[in-house]
Amino acid sequence: MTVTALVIGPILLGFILYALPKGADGFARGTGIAVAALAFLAIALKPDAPDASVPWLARPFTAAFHLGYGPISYWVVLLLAAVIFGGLLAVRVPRAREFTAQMLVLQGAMNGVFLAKDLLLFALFWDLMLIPVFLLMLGWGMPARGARSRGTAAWRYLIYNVAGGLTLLLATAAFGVVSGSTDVIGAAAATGAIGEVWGAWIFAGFAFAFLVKTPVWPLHTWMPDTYAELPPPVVAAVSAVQSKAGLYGFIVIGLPFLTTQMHAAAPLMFVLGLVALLYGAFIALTQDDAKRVLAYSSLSHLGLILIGIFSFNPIALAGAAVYIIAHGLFSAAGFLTLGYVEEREETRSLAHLGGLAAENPRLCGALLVTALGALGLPGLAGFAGELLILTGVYAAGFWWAALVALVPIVIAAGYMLRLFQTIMHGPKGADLPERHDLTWREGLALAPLIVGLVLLGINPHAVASFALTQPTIGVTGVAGNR
Amino acid sequence: MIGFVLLALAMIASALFTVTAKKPVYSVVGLLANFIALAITYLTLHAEFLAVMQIVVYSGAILILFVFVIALLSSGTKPFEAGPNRMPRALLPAALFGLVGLAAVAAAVGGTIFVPATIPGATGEAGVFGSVADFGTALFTRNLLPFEVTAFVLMVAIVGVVLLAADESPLRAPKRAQRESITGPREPIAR
Amino acid sequence: MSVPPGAYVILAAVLFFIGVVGVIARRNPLIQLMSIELLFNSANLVLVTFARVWGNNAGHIFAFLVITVAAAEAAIGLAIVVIVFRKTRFVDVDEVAALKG
Amino acid sequence: MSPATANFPTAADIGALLPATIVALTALVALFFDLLAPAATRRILAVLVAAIGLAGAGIVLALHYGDHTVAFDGAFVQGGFSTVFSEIVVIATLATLTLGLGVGRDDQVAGSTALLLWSASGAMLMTGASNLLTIFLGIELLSLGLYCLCAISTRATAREAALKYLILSSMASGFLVFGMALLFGASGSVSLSTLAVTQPSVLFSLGAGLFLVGIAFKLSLVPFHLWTPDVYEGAPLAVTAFMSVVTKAGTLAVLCRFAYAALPAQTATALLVPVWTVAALSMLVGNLAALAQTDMKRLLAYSGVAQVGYIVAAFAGQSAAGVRYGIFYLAAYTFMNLGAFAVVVLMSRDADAVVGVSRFAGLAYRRPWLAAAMTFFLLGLAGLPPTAGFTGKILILATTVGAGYAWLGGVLILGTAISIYVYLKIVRAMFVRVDMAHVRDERAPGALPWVTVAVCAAAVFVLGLYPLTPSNVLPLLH
Amino acid sequence: MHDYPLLFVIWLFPLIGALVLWAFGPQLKSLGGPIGSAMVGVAFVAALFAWNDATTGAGAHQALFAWLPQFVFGLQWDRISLVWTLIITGVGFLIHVYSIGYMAGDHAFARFFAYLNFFVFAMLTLVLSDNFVGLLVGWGLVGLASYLLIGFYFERPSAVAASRKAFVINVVGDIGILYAVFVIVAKIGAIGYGDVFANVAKFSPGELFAVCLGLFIGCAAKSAQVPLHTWLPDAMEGPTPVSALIHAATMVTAGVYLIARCAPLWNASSDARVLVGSIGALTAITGAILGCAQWDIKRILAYSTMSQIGYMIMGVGVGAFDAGILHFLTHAFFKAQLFLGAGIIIHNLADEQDVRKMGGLRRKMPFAFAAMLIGVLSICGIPGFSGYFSKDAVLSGTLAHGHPVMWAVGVLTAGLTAYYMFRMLFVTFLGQYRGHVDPSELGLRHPELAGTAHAAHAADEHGHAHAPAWLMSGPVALLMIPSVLIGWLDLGGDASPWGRFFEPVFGHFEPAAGTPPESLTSLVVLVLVAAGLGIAYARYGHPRALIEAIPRLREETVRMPAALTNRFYFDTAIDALFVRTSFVLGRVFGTIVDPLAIDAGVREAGFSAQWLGHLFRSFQTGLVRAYALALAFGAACFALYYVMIGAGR
Repeated sequence: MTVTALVIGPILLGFILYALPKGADGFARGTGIAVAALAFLAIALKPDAPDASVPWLARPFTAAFHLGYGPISYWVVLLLAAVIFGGLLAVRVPRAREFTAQMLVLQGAMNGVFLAKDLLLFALFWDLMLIPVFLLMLGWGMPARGARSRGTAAWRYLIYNVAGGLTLLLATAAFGVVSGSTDVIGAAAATGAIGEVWGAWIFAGFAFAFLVKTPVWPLHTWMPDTYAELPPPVVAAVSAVQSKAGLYGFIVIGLPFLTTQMHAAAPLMFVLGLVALLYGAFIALTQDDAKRVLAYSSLSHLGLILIGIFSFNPIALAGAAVYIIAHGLFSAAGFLTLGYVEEREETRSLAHLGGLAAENPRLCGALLVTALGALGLPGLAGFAGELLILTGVYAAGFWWAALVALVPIVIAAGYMLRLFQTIMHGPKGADLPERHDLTWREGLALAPLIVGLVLLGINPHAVASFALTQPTIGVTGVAGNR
Repeated sequence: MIGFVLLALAMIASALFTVTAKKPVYSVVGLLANFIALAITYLTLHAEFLAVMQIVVYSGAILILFVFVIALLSSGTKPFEAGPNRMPRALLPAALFGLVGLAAVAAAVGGTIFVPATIPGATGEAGVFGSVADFGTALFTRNLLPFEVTAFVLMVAIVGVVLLAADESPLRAPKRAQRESITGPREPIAR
Repeated sequence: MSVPPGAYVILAAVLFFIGVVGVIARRNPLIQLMSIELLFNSANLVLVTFARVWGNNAGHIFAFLVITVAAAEAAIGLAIVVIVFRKTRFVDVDEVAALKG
Repeated sequence: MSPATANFPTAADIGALLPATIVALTALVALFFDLLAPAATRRILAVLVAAIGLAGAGIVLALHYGDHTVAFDGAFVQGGFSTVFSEIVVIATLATLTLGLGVGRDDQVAGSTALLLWSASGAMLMTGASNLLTIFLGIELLSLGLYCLCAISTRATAREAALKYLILSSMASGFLVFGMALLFGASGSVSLSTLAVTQPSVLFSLGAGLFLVGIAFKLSLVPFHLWTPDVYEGAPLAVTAFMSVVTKAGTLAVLCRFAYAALPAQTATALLVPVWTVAALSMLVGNLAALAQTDMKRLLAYSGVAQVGYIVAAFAGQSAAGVRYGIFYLAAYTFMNLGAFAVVVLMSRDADAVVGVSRFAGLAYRRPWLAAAMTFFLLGLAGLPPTAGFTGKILILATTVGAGYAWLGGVLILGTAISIYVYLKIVRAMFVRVDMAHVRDERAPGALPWVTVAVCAAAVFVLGLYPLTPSNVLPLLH
Repeated sequence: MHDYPLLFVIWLFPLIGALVLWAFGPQLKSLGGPIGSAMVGVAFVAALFAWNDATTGAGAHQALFAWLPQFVFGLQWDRISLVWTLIITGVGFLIHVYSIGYMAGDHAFARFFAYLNFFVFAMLTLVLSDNFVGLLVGWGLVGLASYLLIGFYFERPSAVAASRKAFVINVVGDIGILYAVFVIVAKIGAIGYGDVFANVAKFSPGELFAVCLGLFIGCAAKSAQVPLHTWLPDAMEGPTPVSALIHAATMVTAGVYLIARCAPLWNASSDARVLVGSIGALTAITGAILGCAQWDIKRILAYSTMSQIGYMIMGVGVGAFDAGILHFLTHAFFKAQLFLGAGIIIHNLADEQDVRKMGGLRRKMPFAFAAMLIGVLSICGIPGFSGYFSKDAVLSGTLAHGHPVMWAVGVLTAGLTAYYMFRMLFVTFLGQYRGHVDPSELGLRHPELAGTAHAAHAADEHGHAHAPAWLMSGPVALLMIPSVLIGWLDLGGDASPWGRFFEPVFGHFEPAAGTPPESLTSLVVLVLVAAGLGIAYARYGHPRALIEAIPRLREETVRMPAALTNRFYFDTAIDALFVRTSFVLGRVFGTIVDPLAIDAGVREAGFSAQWLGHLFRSFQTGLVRAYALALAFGAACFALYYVMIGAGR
């Protein structure tokens, strides 16, 4: 019941809000915030909500509207609720009614992706969640000064991701035909259910979709533009949650059902992940658009998670799970904070920004915590993730990968401090308007994320424990006898 | 055999004349010749009723229609003048493709042996294969459905032509035009 | 029957061929329509031939229907030709190419 | 089969043919009422009569649903999938009526409506036609009406469309009939069931080939599609909508029956390869060509080319499932397409307007609901959730892949990828913020198309998501 | 081991203080200082109370939580933790108090103390943790604290740059330790000190060296060992008390702590001992040489710190752990005292830091002079002062462990130390006050000095609402006592209380036969120290030298060799090798590879799709005959195929 409501509720409400008369902006915004908050409470208070399942297709393969919490997805939807809540609470946009409506639809769709226990349903929501982002970018996009015209970025976002979505579709159909059912996510891993012949193609289909969505080098070029142009609440949601869909897919679909193919692809994935790791870090070092710095840092960090997943080591897997949430927390907080900065100073070019700390200590604090979380300050969630992933990768025998992966940690310190200090420190930038410090709304929006960052850093076990239990241990067992 | 060859030559010649003639009127004549030859061929094939139909319907109705329209259109100042040819080299590929098709048919025919059924009785005898009686029985029993459908096909033709024609006559008041549509110009087709 | 049926079919094919070329090569809509009539007639010839071969008068029925349809088609076609070309200066299908792309 | 054994049609025969008959006769009723009706009410009256007739036919069909009658000595089959195809035809015709209340001026409406109904009855005849004569007559009855309907407009382009349609379609009919003649020659019979047991020969395969040329033309599969955009663009809006669905429905039924029931088992696979090929071509070329279009009707025409490609792909391998999913997608396409057309109608003064894609600029900020509906339909056509288009695509993919035609599935995906550009280009236009100054916004006089929009949207959504599998709805193929 | 909640008091009180001050700083205003000091004081007292529990047996332990089964956290309370905790909280407390005076009136008064408290908390985390990951956490947090405090005056670009540099270099150290953790977990599967040290045998020599190397990279970055030392001099951008606490007394000695803590590993790996010992020696001499070339009083002290830490690392590196720790202890006191003394001077001279512009301060600030003098005597190892004992212990330790070269370097360094420390003392306190002499006459062209001094003026000219003097002099006075006396603990070698204190931890070490006696070391050192002192006096202290001080200083400034002014080009090299390279790579990737190489493919695909679209469009000529032709073409193709199929059968 709860899970169904989590998916259907926001979408329905979204359409209802869309139907409201023009004037109802304030009301719509309030409703949106309330819905997000309710969702958050519902998830947090009822972690053991039962699955909901309604039969769907019977031929050519069985499929069902099957929704339910999984070990990772539970935390992801919780995170998403927090992000949406914060985004709607903090940021004021024109035409708030339509905006809120589409945000809610987005939330519902993403919840669907992560709660779907049926592959077909997963694919359905996967494609569905692209649409609101596309529309939001068209209607509320904020291109940087001198950037290409609005719509270009939206276009790239859509083309890339729909291409991925289609291969996902094909792979899903093939999976269904071959295995007879798509209602498999979270079920006992029937390793070898997919034959060698089909497996390769099916895995290719899934992998392409997942890599595009994450994104992983070299399929990432849609991402910086998109992140830079999306309005803060949306980019927070997209970078925090949507970008995890691919990695999540690797974990819940790849590991249990396409194990052999995953192992076959591991070397390639390691290379891609490492390249992304370094590549993103280096570029982040030199970007002038603050949001693009974060975007490229995401590219780097997600590459790390990819490595963690493909090392088939329980510790690394645990780390991946932790880092999935951790990255969600600090990237969401980061984009929101940068949103505040841009809202105040009407620019996000590091060349123009500077010295805000003197007037806005609270804003400075928020950005500092975010930056520290992103650069993996020991004690925060990011560090826990990094440490576990790399330890696992090293223990799994990929010592070289672990060594290479250490370098970006230093670079991360470089670009994150560059970002933070250029905005906040130094002499006050010229022709920057004087603005009030963080409002309580904005603070409240960030609070859950920052608290989460600390708590998860102290106790990653909550998120990671599943990795040390069945069935993934079986998978790593396979990895073991390599 | 000789007869067939003569007929074939006549048909091909008339057909060629039809498609190559300068003026549509000549084409009509050519087509008429072609139809007549075809009708005769039908007779050699035990299809006397069809031969009659061929003459009556085609030569009687359709060709007259063509003439009618030619007359209607050439009421203009410069009848049937053609503009610049925008596909001057269309003939060659057309012929090429056509020949391919022709070759295909030839191959198909060459590849099969036909054992013609023996028909009791000669053409013109009552009740024999292809006679009116034989044809009628078939038409009104097993093939009643197609026959009924043709009625509607003709209805479509009538109403359609009337609509188009009515559309063409700006002088006529709409109401009367509609009246006409049911009663008026049925002649061209009914004839 | 003395003449081999194949001969009839090939004859029909030739007529058909002529018809097709006529439609493509001629620009006068009326002649194009007549070429189309040729197509139908060649088909009819084949039908009648095979009706004779199999001794099955379904072929005759079919040919009859084709004739009827051809009549209707000619009627409508001519009507359309009239309304299209009444006002135009040339009676030439190459002149009506406003729709393209 | 000598005349002696011939039997006059029985009540069963008539009953089987009843739906088509009702539709055909309704046309006469409409014409008759039109004589008596006062000028003011002719339009509404004609449409009303037609609607009632169609509704009746629809109900009768629904009653027929599931049963299976071979009527007129095997000339016509009622039941099986023909019922569903007929239903689609009826629904599409009804929808067409709501778009701008018939075609043409007041004094033409009765006639045009009659033609519409006769065309529809022709299509319904095709759905059940199981011998060559019936197929031929059905196709012609359908086409003849459409030639005229295309021309019913004061625009020169409409007449041009009619002329092109007439010449090309007649030529294609020529090929069709010639092919039928050869088939008759090879089998000595005109009934499909006999064809299926004939000894394969060159004559037979050539006949089948020419027959399929005709069919491919009516389905406007590449390379026989060239007429489609011109005719769709020229014809009045309502007629285009009608053509885009009804012609396809009828012809698909014929193709389906021919592919499944009329081919000798040992040669069927080889004989159908060209069909899958042209289907694949259509998916690619249709979508690519649609990329460059600026006129809405034209764009939908090309998209139609591609969509038919998808449906035909479903029949690949003649799997029993394939026909179900093909029909399912056809139904989905019907609703999505008609819905889109209804939106276009709502954006134009009358049912005979030309609508450029540019007219959609910023629509979301002027008429959000219309934009939402259009977005929904376009998403459906693009095969994105939550629409029947998505489900249909999944099913077609599954069945083609399952039937061993994975390459066809791949092409389908590729085509869909291209089509995303096509459809979402319009969505983008609708949602990008523009200055409304230079956008001229027209509105349809009546609100009737809204009904179509609503119904179609509901249908697309429900077909897409409701736990309903086509295999539950459609009886097995007879 | 039973839980020991008292540790929470020691550990968490500073954190509570930090949070309170951070949250309510603006409201608390001037109360911030006392509160912050009190929190640290409480921790100090608690630590004193807990003394016995640390010294009895293996000490006390407090379990915390577990990340994963492999990663269990806890607090550990033994002799090593005890020593460090006492220094951190004790010296920390004094410096807190001092800061109340020093920072009085600063606009971010409370924030400063929040940071200081946070630092103490982080440092305690580092030394109390019972496992490597916990240590790493503390390691990173102290880095953060030092970053925040170096960049405390964030309006100064120089301060911002310095803080970033410090942080990044420290992260380099962090990944070193991270790497060690990989190896440990992969090999032993646990991170607790106890488990690791119990299983040292499991490591192959290579792995063991790898672990030690990783750990030492961490130490090098944190304890400013060559070549990762470049951040330490820049770190003097921070307020003076910060320099005293973090960059002299406590944080920079974390490396010493780590190596002492990991004694079992070092004992097992001779390669590691050589490596660490020699790096320490190298650092000691480098720091000393560079110390001779500085004019900024705080930088002189910074380089001396670096040099002294070199001693400590050398000591613990070669295995003379207790000696190294002793030197850390004494250094913590006298170096803190030196910094605080310097702080008094800087404070009273309105943030003037250039010794050339001082001079003759002996009469102006007698107290400061006394403080500095004692500190200098102690650091130079004048017999009787604490530095003497610890330095000798370290040096003789190296000799005893059989590293004569290191010994020689260390002895040489001792002489240099005497020279540059007294140089500082004389130039600062003797002669005439040169504050209002035109800088050009002194040959002042030192960019960063000019930068800091002026920016400093700009930063807090209102920083001189002079707080009661005792707040600053009191702590200094208190520090004098240990900086003189603490060394005596070591009187008597192994029998000394110090030796006995650490015997249970490091065991008893019997030097190889034939090693020269400790007295020899003392003698040599004394001679060299005397020499250094003499030279310094001749150049800067002698009455004749004092008369012509100004031209002399100018000459020296101008003639200073470039290698020294550029600090042996360490910064230049690092900048060129790593920093610039990264930025270049980033630009190449971001402006060339991304848009042109990767994106191009996609864009081309899009374009070609459009192009094909137009191509197909162009087929639509609108000519009905063309369409008919296409129809015929298609039909021909079909016919061809079907005839073939038919014939093929």
